[in-house]
Amino acid sequence: MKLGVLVKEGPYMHQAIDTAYNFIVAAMESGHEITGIFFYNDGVYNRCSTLEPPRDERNIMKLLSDLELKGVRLIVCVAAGKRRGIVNQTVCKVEEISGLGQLLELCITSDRMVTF
Amino acid sequence: MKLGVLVKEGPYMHQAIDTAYNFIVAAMESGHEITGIFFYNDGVYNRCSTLEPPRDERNIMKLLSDLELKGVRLIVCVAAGKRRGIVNQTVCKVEEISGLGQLLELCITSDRMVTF
Amino acid sequence: MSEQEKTKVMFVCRTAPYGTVYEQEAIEAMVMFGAYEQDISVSFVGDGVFSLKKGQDTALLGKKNFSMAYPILIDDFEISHIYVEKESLEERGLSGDDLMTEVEIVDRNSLKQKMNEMKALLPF
Amino acid sequence: MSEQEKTKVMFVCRTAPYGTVYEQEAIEAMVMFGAYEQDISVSFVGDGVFSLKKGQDTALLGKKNFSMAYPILIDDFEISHIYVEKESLEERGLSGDDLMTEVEIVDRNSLKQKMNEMKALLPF
Amino acid sequence: MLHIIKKSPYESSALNDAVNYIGQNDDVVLLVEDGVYAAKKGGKFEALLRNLTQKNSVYCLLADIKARGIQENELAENIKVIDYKGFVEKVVEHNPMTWS
Amino acid sequence: MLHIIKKSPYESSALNDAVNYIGQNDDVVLLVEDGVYAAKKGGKFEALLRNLTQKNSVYCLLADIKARGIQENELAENIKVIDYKGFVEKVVEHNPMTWS
Repeated sequence: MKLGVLVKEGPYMHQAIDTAYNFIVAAMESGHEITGIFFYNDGVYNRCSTLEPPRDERNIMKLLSDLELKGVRLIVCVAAGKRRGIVNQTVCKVEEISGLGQLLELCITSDRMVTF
Repeated sequence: MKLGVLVKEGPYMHQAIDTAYNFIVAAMESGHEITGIFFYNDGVYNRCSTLEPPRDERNIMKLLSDLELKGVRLIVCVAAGKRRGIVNQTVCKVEEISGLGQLLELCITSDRMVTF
Repeated sequence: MSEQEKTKVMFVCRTAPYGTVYEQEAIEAMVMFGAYEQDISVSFVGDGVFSLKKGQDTALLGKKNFSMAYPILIDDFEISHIYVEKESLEERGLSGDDLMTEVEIVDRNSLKQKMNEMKALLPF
Repeated sequence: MSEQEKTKVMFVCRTAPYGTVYEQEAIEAMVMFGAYEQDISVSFVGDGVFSLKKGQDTALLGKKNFSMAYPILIDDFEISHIYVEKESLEERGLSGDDLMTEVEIVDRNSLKQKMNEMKALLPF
Repeated sequence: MLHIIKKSPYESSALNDAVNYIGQNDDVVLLVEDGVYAAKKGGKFEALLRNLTQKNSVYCLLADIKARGIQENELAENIKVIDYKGFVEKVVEHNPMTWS
Repeated sequence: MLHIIKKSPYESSALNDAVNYIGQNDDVVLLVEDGVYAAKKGGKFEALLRNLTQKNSVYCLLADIKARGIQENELAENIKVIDYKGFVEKVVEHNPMTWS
């Protein structure tokens, strides 16, 4: 099945991205396709390139980059990002920044949309 | 009276910083001294230097810098900042980054601590 | 595009305005979605119904009054339906007269039926 | 420093662990505050009492189990008192036996009295 | 103490949690941000607020009710409206605790 | 529909709001993150959960109960425990709505 993911909360502050990550890993292991993760609201902070968590804590930036290496598309909302300072200089990959139309596209192309 | 302020939520996402700003302006107009604003939890995002809010919206970065020009001390927690990517490169002024001891110092030197 | 081919998406707005940015960013998304000729609807339940309260004036807060966008969503931005849950209004001491725009006031059971028809539900 | 000169600060922990970072960052603050020889106390009310639940195991979540810091707060970090509100425990089906460390279980009225004595209350 | 309540009582336990700690004597309540929804006449929390105002002063912040389209005549009985300067005065008079 | 509940019922209206939208038929409930506290035996929401499990399947996420120190024998009756793969299966079977 094709699964799209919407993440609305920031890293460390909320558990949302952790639940989303574990869900996505399990979905891929079960043979499902992740159409993309759209980061909206405070979710855009998950793709801030300067995160420096303590060494004994999970590195959310790295977990997400690993998903990207496995082919998962990461999309950071440009408008929500600008408002919060997640812009070209601060986002992990400039190509991830895109418009809200991509969220609608995920809704169209995915069999299910899950919000975290 | 000496008033210390603790801000625990990020800009735009929550109203906390807006309420804090309006409170501080009113306090200074009434002749009170603001001993400092300590940014903790998601509050550290308020001092991200790359915020680009739409032109028809208030610029929280600028409002806070105006307070600083009026002598209000802004303090960004180093540990909460690192976890979230608010570090030397991304914070408005590197000198604002400091440790949690500064929050305790605000508690000691202020007649009242108000949390937003 | 035929009606059958359109994707049915519903924004489920459950948050009060101004205390958090959720409703403001939900509107920004509604406006964009409206441009794509899909079947987009919006429902207000729980504290979401406060978003439509008449007479919002944000001058003293220093925040933008984004509520002005609601009345033009249906006409200019091709949002198919705006539903407001009757029970949530009543619990908050509100009625249709307190709202700033013409909406469809529906009870929980009807709204639940409409949710069942959606392909995607986007909570805000 | 005499007792009179010490500043009385209370952390008021009202949030459950792991769902948000508040309690983890509250502990980080408690540990730092403990080093400054002031009169620091901690109270757990509402969902905050869940922070002290025995047997937390975060391996499957992939998050750090920060609850291990609580038992050493009093001994090693000079936190004067750890209070847990009795009524909040009861409402959640918990008793002192469910908690991971020795704490002072107090009722609302007593905790309220202690709050009244504080110079600063820091809610988390 | 000054109890500052920031969240909507319809979606958060903040008001109820605070009420447990509001004493008889000189405790004062201030509703700000989404907390002001508690004060709306005809809403579910009107009775609780009426009880509270029997023994404690309850204030709400002008900027927050106006932003949310609540007029002063839509407030429950005995709720007093103050501006940011009034907020500062209350903090000067009482030690604050924020319930969010 | 799959109703995913993420907040503690003690501090948030998420569970109560969701319950209003849980139909008789094939609606399923999944408690995740702080939402799992609703399922604790002896807690304030045990009765509500008991009602719910009469007509709907109620699941909670293993990783979240373990992190919070809730053992499986501390769960209210008829609550089923699933892992992340089970979560994925539920999403495949039912259209999800998240209550947070």
